[in-house]
Amino acid sequence: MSHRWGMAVDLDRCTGCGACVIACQAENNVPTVGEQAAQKNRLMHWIRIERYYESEFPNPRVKFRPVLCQQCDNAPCEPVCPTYASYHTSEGLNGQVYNRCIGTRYCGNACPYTVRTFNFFNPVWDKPLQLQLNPDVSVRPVGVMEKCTFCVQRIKASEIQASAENRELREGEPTPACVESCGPRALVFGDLSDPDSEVSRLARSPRGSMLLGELGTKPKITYLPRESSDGQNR
Amino acid sequence: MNPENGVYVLCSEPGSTERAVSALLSAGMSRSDIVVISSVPLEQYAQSEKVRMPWLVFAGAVLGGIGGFLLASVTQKSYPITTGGMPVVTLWTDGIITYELAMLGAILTTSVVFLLTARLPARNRLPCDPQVSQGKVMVGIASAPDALRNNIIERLKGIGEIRP
Amino acid sequence: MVKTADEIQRDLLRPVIQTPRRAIPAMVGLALLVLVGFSAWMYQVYTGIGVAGINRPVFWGFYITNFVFWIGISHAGTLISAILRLSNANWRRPITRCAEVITVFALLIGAMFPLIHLGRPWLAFWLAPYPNQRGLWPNYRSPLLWDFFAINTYLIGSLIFLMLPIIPDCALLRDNLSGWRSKFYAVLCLGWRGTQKQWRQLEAAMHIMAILIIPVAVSVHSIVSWDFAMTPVPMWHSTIFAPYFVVGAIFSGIAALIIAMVFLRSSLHLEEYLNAHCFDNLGQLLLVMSLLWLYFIFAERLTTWYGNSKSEIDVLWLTVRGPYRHLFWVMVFCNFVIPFPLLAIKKLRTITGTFLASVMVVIGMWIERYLIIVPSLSRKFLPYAWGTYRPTWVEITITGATFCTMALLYLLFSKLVPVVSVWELKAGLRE
Amino acid sequence: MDGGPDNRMERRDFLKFGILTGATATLTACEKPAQQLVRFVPEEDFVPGVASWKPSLCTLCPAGCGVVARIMDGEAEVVRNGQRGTLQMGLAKKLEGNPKHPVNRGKLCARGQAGLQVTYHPDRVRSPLKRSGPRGSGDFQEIGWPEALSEVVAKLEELRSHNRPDSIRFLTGYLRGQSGVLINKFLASLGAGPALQFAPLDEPVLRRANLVSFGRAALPSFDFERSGYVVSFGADFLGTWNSPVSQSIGYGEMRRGRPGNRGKFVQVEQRMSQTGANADEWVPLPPGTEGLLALSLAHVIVKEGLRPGQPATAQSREALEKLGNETYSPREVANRTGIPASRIERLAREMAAQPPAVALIGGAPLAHTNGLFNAVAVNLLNLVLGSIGLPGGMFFAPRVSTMQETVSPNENSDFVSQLLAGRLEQTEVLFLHQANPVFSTPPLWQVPQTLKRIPFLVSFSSFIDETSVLADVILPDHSSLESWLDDVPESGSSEAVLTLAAPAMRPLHDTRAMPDVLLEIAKNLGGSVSEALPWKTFAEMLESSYRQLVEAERCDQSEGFDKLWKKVVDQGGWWDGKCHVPPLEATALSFRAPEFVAATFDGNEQEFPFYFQPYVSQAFLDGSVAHLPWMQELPDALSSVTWGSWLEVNPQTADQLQIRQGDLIQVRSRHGTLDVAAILNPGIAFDVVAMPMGQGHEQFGRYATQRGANPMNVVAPIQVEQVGALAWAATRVSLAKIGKQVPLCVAAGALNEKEKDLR
Repeated sequence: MSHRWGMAVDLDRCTGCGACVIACQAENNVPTVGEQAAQKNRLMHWIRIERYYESEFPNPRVKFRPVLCQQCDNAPCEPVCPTYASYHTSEGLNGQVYNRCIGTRYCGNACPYTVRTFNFFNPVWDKPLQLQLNPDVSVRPVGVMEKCTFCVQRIKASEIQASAENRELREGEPTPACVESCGPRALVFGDLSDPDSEVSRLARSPRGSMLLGELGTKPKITYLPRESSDGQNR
Repeated sequence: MNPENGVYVLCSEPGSTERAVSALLSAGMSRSDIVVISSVPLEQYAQSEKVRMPWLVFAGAVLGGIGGFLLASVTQKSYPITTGGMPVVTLWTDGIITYELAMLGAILTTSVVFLLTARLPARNRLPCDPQVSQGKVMVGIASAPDALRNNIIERLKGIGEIRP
Repeated sequence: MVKTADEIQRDLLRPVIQTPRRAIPAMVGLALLVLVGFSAWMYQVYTGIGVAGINRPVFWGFYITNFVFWIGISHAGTLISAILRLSNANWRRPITRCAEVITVFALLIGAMFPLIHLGRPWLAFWLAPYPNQRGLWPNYRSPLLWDFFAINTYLIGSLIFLMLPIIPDCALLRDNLSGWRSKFYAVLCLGWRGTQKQWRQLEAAMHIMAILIIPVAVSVHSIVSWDFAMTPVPMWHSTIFAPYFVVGAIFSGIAALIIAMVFLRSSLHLEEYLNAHCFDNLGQLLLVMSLLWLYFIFAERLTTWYGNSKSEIDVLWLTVRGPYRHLFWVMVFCNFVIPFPLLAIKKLRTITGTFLASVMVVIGMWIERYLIIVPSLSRKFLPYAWGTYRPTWVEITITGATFCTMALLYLLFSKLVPVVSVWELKAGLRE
Repeated sequence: MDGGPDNRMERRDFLKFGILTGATATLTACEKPAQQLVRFVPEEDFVPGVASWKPSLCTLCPAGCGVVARIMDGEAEVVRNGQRGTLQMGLAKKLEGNPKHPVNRGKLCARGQAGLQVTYHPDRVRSPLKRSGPRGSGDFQEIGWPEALSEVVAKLEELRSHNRPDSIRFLTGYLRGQSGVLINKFLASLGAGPALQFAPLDEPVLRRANLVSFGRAALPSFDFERSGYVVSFGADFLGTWNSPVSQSIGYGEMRRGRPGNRGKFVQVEQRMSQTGANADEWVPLPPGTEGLLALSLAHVIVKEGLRPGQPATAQSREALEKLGNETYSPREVANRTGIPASRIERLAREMAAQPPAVALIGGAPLAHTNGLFNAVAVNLLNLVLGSIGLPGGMFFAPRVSTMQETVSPNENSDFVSQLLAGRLEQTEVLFLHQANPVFSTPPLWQVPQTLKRIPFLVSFSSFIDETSVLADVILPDHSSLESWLDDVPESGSSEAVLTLAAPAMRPLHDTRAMPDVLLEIAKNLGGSVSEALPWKTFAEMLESSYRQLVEAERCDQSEGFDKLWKKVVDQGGWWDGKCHVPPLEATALSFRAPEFVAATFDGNEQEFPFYFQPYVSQAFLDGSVAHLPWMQELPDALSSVTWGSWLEVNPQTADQLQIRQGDLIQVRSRHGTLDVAAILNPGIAFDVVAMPMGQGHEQFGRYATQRGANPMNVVAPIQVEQVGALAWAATRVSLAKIGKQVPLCVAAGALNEKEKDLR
């Protein structure tokens, strides 16, 4: 049976430590762009931790929110691509075929979460840093859009492994790099088509909500908000 | 018919054009044989034959539209692409392609029909006289039957200079 | 005073028969500027699209602005001349051709920009549906594909619409020139003689073309607007966009036409033909469009403001009050506040008046396109991902070069073919 | 995985052959060096394209997390006995937490994962270097290992012959595990003094306090999984402090691990840290008064008899009586801290009502002049809360008797006190290892000048940094992935843990592991020295140490030592698997009653209106990982800045000074100035300015050099009373606009999520 990969983000666990950001960068050969590009808002991270101040000193409140591709069931990025570079995979992921991309950047505009990144130049790794590149993930050339894939290479690997041992996938496999690294287990990944998986249970939680759900994009990521405490300066 | 048989008269002012035409008629030529060449359209001498252009254009539009629809829908099917259950063909968007190609069909038909009916590009079947561009009007017969030839020339004398 | 057919012919053919002084240096100068722009583009292709100022989230900037702008300009022509032909307005005769020329060239330039803005321009042909080994077929759900078809149709259509009435004038040139030039035009005129049959077919064809070209033009700019309206981006995702864009397009188109006419009449001594009467009429048209434009932008902003959804209101205030407010109010002044009196008051609706108004409108409309594209992108839904946009020298150079391209092409054309249709003017005398 | 000896023999021949053909090839090939590369014969067996995971150890911070490295084959440019060439070898592609490791349980922080880039860093020292220019010029020339070693040996010989072994010193960061043992054994055998230690991230004040309170100079561990209430006094325990990964894991469980029972978390600090940002309640107070608040909370709990039963010794009873003292009554403390008495009482009652409650302290509160008071006060609060050595409370990780855990420096081995006592003056040879004191000490301590006065400096550094640039000889160490490692995590685990790692991959460059180099030097010195260090390699030493361990711990040896050794190597360490929170021995609760001492600050309030608070940066720690591009480009949790450093100013304060975000500010203290860009931070007190440590390197690879500013340039050289550690949070500064805007890389497009920014 086909899977429906999804994620749950428990903001009450997330500490904003940034481990997921580097985990993703290392796993997916996401280039570092350097200072000049960073000044121009050209960071390439596939997952970012949004930081929002909600009030000021002496009672500052901060909200952290990891934002990655929401793998929408009804993704605005897909239909607008003239060359089917961004398309819907049979497992419901928002795929991105780098070789088909001609760089209209239309998908980037259409995505309400601004989680698609663009190769404004050819990526460079000062030798011998290129040795760190993950052979399972292609390196993207200039002019190509890229985005979070839910570590599709890991998904495929464990599916192949499972079929080799002719068994179903177990809970906890596959695991994207970001989820793997998350200390407080704020990120939970799994198969939404299996009602008993942890992610399904969290997705059903009354705390759960979708990011920008009102846009009708039907994201596959559920956000569980942080418990707001009353205890400020009674 | 060979160009040598053509008989024409150059008229400098509207009146003479009128006389030339009547002269040819009286010489027994039918209106449809008479050729009036001018540097601007002269409605009164235009043969009142049917213009079928609109119908042809409409046909062209229909063809273009059908072509557009097939291009958009059928050919997509012939290139199977994984879309995870997302539609490949949507009528709404095919509508746009269909529309654009229908208009293209109409436009192309128009120009083609024009070229055909106006016999363009043309071999030099008819004489070409720079004076026409100076505003003169050339009236005559594309190919005069040898029997009538001299008679016609007779009648046209005095209206203007005769060609060839 | 009314000119005779011969005078008309002499005046109008003069620029073609003997090259006007100052034309050659002007052409060379423009050509150089175009070359500069082109090399800037090549530099971008070589180094990577990153040399432009675009970033995340502002993935579209100057290039798409220019695309919309030039496609808008292209509505000048054809639409005006088509409408005027159908309504058989006599004052159309001297201006139809200048208008149609603008259309063709503006379209060519506008259609360049989607290529220029691509991340991998060398793969642009993947947009075209043709049997291929990639096992790929373009996605007809993408508005860019619609653009591809609409622009092609419009380009072919307006080209034919321009060429048909040129044929008899080429015949004229054939007869008025000698040597190779005469032969050259003999080829161009396809052996046109001027029999009444030909004349009749020509007029019939032009009539049908005029009917066809109008809906095409409308569809083209509607589709350009849908490039934006189809995405859930604040203040893009709006049903008003199609008509809004079409009106804007005609608006800027007329302005461009007026500017072109002013240059033509002075440089080619066509004062008697492109006379105050034409400008007065066009001025009134421009006035109507200006009011329509105001109506549309008001309707658009009112709905947004009243709807008061967070993301949309963010963008609205960003443009009206925020960092973009200066541009916004410049736009309002250029598109309405200044043109309105110039065009509304009969005394001011002189050639200079309409010219000034038109320059304002062209500037204003360019800014409008910019303000439609950039602020919305820089303020999408998640504030953490908000950004800003600043163009680089590459974008500015290329943009500037396209205006030179327009001027150059226009100059070359006016040297090749009488920019005022001789036979139509002559025919006009008889009424 | 290597085949039998004969097989290996065969390989070596291949290798020779490979080089030969390569050489001949170069003779025929044209002169381009690229074409002179030799292709070596692979040294190991691997299935192309198939990944294997090998255990290793993260050495970037003292937490000592176990990691696993994903190894896949690849083409690398390497150096083998002096010859450059390409080699098909197993390469580390990704670092992740070791799932079996009790400290980080399969999780790993951002820095730990970026550790991969240390190995592949383009600016690594690729072969031994000899200084060719004046000290600090950075001019070095490559030399071979024999030459380098003979130089060092000669120097040592000379000193021993002149009978001045005491003039040989060794400076390192942490002395932990067998490498620590080896270093000290080496020094002892030479007759030199103990190794000097300099570790800015270490918490000497806390160690001292724990020694005072519990008789153990160790860092504490916490059982957050089972805590009901956590009060943290300035400790960034989710980001950088102590054992952040294990603490984060516990934190997550405390929040959501027990349905219906969400633990509450209160953070006490002046500048909202990444950890503070997660607090349910954030309590700002004047710097240096943290201890008072802690005691006041304890005071309330005792007064109102809310205290759960806890065995108490005579001293601790006496200490509790002292708590009754009015100085610690909420009213009094409210005056000093500005926190309403009602709030103090409320917090105290909440704590008592949600047991088990635990308090911890770290960071700035320990870096005030009265840091020791603050720390002891928090220990006392824990005593009052009854959270010591009990589930949900604080405890000390169990020890393995035979293994050397972190040696807390005494005044003979503490670099700073030795430095300030002028004891380094008569040093002739100084070995530098894993320490960059030039960068992490205030200029007034004159570390570079002192080092320059030492005739012979030997560095084991893999990078040219502010300290190693002064060295006469650099003997580049392997990266952690290339070498045998062992470590004894001091905290973060409730079971005894020893981490051990075999090399995850072969070395890339012409480098050697520091312990092996020491052993080789000893061999060359011969005599008593080589007798004292009988092992041929460090790996051998490790193995023998584990033999002792097996004896001492009376492990089941039914399947023989080799099996057990293999298991240890395969799983990346040894842990007893008995998971428990060990109760502290009775002696542990022998408190000395804390005497309140007020914090003093350098610089008067009128001239220097702002408290200057450096903090350990989320990306760079103390600056030791600033050279990794991934870290440079990781947006800071709160400021979201990349590729730079900044000064955090409260927006209201900024308004008064007409400072806008990005303005270049001159920060001036009595001891120095620095220029840095301003960032508006709504989470910082009006009279406090904060700045991340770690940037402003003079020398540290292409990604960190000359980037941002180093807060140490303004930090006053004053010390924590009774401890002597640098009180880096005890400086006052003034701000002045320079009138220049700096293009900061701020990732966040907005401060908040509402219609408009907060101000």
